[in-house]
Amino acid sequence: MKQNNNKAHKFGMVIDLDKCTGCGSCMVSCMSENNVPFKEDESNKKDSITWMRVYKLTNGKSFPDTEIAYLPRPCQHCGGKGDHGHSPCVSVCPAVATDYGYDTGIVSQIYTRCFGCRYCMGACPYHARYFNWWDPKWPEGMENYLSPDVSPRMRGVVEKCSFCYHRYQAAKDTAYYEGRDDIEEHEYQTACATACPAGAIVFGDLNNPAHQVHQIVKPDPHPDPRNKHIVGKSRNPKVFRLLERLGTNPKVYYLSEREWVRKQGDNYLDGEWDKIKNYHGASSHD
Amino acid sequence: MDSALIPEGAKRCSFPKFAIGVAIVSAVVLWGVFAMFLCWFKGLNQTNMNDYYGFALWIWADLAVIAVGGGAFFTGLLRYIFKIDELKNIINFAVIIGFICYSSALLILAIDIGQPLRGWFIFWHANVHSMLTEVAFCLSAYFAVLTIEFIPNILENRQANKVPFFHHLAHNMHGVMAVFAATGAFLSFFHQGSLGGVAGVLYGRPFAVREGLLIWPWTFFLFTWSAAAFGPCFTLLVTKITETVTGKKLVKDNVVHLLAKISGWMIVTYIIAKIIDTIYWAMVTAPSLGFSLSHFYTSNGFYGYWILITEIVLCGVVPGVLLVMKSTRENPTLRLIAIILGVIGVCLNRWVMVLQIMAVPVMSFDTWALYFPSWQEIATTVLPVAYGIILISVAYRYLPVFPQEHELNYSVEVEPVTEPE
Amino acid sequence: MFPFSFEWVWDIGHAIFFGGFWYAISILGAGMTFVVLKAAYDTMNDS
Amino acid sequence: MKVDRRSFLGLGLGAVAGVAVSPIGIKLTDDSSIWSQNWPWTPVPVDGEVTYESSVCSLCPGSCGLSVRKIDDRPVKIEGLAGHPVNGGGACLHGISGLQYLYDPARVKTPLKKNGDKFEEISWDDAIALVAGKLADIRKSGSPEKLACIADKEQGSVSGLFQRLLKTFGSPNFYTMPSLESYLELTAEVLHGEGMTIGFDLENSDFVLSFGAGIIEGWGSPVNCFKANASRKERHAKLYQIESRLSNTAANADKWIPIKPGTEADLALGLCAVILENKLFNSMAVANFRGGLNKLAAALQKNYSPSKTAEITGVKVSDIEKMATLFAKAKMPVAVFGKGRGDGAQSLKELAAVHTLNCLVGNINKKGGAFVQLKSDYLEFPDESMDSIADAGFAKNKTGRYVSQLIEKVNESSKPVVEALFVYNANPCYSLHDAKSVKQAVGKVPFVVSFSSFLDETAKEADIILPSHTFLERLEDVPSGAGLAKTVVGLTKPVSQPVFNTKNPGDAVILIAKALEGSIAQSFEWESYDECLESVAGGIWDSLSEDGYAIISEGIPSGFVAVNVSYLADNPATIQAQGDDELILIPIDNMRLINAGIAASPFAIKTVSDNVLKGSDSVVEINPLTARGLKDRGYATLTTPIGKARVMINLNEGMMPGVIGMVKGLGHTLNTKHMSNKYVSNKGINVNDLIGPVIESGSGLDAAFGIKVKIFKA
Repeated sequence: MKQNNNKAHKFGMVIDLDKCTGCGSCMVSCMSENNVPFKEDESNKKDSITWMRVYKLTNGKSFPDTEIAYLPRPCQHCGGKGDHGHSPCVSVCPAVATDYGYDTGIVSQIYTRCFGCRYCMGACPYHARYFNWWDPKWPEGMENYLSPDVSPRMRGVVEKCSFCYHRYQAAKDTAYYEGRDDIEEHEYQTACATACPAGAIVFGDLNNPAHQVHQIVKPDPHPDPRNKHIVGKSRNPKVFRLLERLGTNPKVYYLSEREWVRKQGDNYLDGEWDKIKNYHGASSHD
Repeated sequence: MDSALIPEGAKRCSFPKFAIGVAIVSAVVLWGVFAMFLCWFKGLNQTNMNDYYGFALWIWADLAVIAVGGGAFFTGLLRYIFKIDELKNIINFAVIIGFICYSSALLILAIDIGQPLRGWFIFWHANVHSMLTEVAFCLSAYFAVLTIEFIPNILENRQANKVPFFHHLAHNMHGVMAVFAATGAFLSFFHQGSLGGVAGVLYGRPFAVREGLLIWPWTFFLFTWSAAAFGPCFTLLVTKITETVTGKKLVKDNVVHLLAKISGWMIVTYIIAKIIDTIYWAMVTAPSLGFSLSHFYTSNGFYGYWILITEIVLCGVVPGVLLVMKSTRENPTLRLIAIILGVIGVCLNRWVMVLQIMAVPVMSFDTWALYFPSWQEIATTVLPVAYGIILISVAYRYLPVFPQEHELNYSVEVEPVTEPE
Repeated sequence: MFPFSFEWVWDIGHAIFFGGFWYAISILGAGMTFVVLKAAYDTMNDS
Repeated sequence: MKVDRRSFLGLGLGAVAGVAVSPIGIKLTDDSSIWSQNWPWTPVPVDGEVTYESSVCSLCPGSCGLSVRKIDDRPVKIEGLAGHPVNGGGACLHGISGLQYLYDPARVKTPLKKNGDKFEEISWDDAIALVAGKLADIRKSGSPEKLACIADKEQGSVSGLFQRLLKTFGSPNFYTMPSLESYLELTAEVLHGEGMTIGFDLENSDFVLSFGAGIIEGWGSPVNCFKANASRKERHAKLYQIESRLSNTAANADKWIPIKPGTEADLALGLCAVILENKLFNSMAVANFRGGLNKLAAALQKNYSPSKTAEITGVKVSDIEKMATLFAKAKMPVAVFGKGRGDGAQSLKELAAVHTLNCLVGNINKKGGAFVQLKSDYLEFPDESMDSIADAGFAKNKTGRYVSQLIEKVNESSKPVVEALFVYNANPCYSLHDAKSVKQAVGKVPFVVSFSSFLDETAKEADIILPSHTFLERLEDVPSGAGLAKTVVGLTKPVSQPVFNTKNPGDAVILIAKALEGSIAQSFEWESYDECLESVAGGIWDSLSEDGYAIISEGIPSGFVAVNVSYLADNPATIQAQGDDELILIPIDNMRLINAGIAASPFAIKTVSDNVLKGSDSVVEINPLTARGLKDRGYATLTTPIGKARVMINLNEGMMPGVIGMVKGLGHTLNTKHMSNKYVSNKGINVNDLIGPVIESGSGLDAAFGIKVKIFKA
């Protein structure tokens, strides 16, 4: 029996920002997979439901030294301080409408439980959570493409990326019917990962050394000695997480060869970056 | 016309004048109710909130009315537990103000949530780790306490008191009020604190997050403290307004001075704690997350250092000092300035702890988000104010709210004129 | 809210939180019951 | 019984207690829970059996393999098809959005006939009879060449049927919209000879020198290019992007070389000059050059010395020399042309100049280089039967060489040059330069038949609309072109029953032909399009129907390829932008929008940045240095010799000073009195309303890379 079968999964993602072209396939694949509605004007990005949102980063320099990069931002599925499952949003939801799956590491959202207080949105520094300000309406006939795997949300509730949890369930069901204990890496892939034409998104189990995500991220199993809240820091010098210093412990990692891109992953005081940019977890644990 | 309902010996304006006044304010209430129904039936797209501003004007209004409504629990605590007897002359009014504030808060919450029909989930499916759950439970329970505290005053209405059962009920409730007041203080301590905790636990938001004691961030204690400190300011302010509108002196100066003095000392101690908290946050907490203080107060069109200085110095230190010093406290003008500044200060604090949190960018590539409420939000926020004015007018007209009213207004010089009955 | 809600856990958090809550509610309930009964008793004694 | 106060109180308390212990409370709670969670207006998708069907996308020339997930008969999700030779798994956002086209209520649901200024629904039989009747009249009048057709491309059996119809009718006037494939063929024709085309082996090249080709902006076969580009990281291959704007490709490149708009040809020739001067060329390859290499070299030395090139292009002398050296010394270099997506206006001088670089370094038909080979003709149509009218008409000259010239002729002439116009899979009234004058020309044509699935700008001008199935409802062969290193033909399959009363355009053409009777009908003896495809695809049908695709050519082509540089040796002039203002407006290709005929889907529009589209305003990019008094997110008015528009300003350091960039693919006007298409219509401005055509002398191409523009604060 494989060792990993007894361990909990910890599904996560690595996005190669050098490969990302900002094409938007992940966003649309996500919308189409998850029955995300659309409305007449989506140009106010502060009320446009995009579980996966691609941000444009610039290095802030002027012509011709200016550079840009794109950063896709799904829900980060934070493990919370110390990776104990108290994600910023989960810990504040008053009605347990969002919950942390200790067997998967996935932060769920129960639409029929959510009563729309939006506290979780205030708690999330990534703006990964979206509120249904409007009734979702599809033009006549277009509701025909809605997938039964994900229930359309009603007005007044919060929604967000689920790492396509229904795909995990489907993969588990298949494995169960076939008498297997566990699913294979390729059986459970999110809609954004499968859509990405550049292959920039890699998805899998961070706890499984055989999975590509684990091999790229090389997560440090020990808490960061500099900040005990941080667990799973990447030991790959090119890999970073968004706002890692807050101790949210996201399961979405980013990869870039470009230093200015890595620097934008977090906030640093003047001069601080140069001091800590070469610090990549406790290498003694290798 | 309604003289049978008016407390014995009290002089009130004519009923038509009263009715016209109430009707004018009711128009505002109707405007608010219209906006409220728009929000309920059309959804929260009626507001200018968005995914960056999940919490906005309403949550501020909620926190603010609960903060200024804190006068009820704190005065109750002083009156019933610490047995400061003079305060019995203002406790009724403090309770009414508290009742208005808390019922308004509950109403605003009922509009604010996206699925009002599911509001009860917060109780049914309670997540005990959420500060908001604690707020909901304690708020509702404390509202029950306020109702209990308000009932005897209602039953003291001239007609109601004629019913023997009501008479006895009011009497007996007074008898055990200390128990209710103690429970109320306990509940208030937690929900005022939890409202502070709502911001303080947001460890994804460096502007909000605070370290603390066990599960409680420092904002928990600061909120309770500030509500106790500034709540009486609001009680005094509304009393002053009521006195001005009615043209009568309703509470004796010694009572006002006492409450102002207590408030002053609470403000001074609070503001010292707040300054320490702010310095610690600015020098230790935020920098440890990679943020310098200037990040929170620059590069945007509204939030500057002015808001920090206004909140802490102008509307914190200044009213505290004015109310602590006997000479300024007993000067009616300076006292009035102090309590107005104090009320503004606590409201500003709540604003900062709700809206500025949402405005500050956290991801390095994110931008400041500014917001202005829609008319529907403004109308529903003005609604409780109008409703409060009506409730206070009705209560003042028909209930013996101010025990000293008679003594201060009729017993000395006006007495012979107003004794036709 | 109740032990039969499915997200109920018998842990220290629930014990403290709901302990405090039900304690306060009991005091309010008992107090009001007492006051109402006593008022009813007093009313009956009046007549 | 006397009800006194005490018993009343008791009764009340008893009732309250009774209700409290009864199940009523729980029942009401439960009910309110259900009631508050299931709102009747929130759709509940029907569950069913899950199946997957593979097909091919034909929204763009990319021809990606698709996997369509269905619930019973209902397609619910489109994804890229793993293992497909073109895209191998991924898909672009437009293909994924395909279902929004399929189910779009704004589609043309049944044949329409224009009556006055509105459309009336008619039956297919009546519509076909009407079209055939009109065509018969034209034929009878003795000028069958006055039937013209504008289609998206030449390849494929549906296009083949249109061409066959025109030929047997007696008209040479078949036109295609400009496309990368057409430019590839033209370039190959000028440098290598007729009947050839060019592919680029991007996935193996170690040095890609791109003259503005938007390799990750939708150029060529987009997903294939994305993949090739992404693999650069592992292969340590370099990409140099020469472009006036920091496009995504430029940002992703190893080096971005900003260049004055419209001077790419000059830079390419400047690089050729350095390579010739410094003897960096492949002498074996150059030995076979014909058409006057010495003349070319002399012309280049004279006109395109590094310093002169630098002056023209704004690229530093050192960069020019370095680039030429790097390119020439790379193991597997390739120079790529086709600004943006490669389907906009291009100048032949530029195409030829860039490709000459490939020829000079001898990377033709080498791994990682440019593949030059014969156009694939996998379809075997039987010989047409031509009557005398057909023979006479077909032998006449085309009215114009390219579609832009046809439009010009129609507008210039007072008599009708074209009596009837077929428009298939094209939207010239939107996507050609100076769209207003195109619309005017189409309006002058007495009888316009559109085969569009949507009421697009051109269909709105039509007299008859014979609505086509979308690509998800029909069978069709889809050949990849678009500069791929390999040639793959995919098979689009109907994954859904027709949603509306539409037809496969092939069937519509066959029906029209049959109704015309005589030799024309004899040339269309198939019962249906599906039967036609099976028979004309002959050799590859088995592979198509079994695998979903057939690989026509793969790997490095063999054989000698001649190179003739006479076109460039004659030193053709470089195109200048129209107008005499200081600033220049250039169109921007954005992957999230579509600049061909159809509008981007609601999903795709949703992903568009608010720095591109805000509300209904187009946002233009401008360097802060050029912006002067203009504020970021403020409004301004653009005035060109062609048109005027109010736009929002985005101050962008990635824009070359002096240049204003405006995205393509916005500004569709699809609303009608009866049908609003608010999700995709009336959003922003069509850049083609601001830029007019500039015809390159010699080639006859519309080569307008931009237009001079004035900008004022609005």
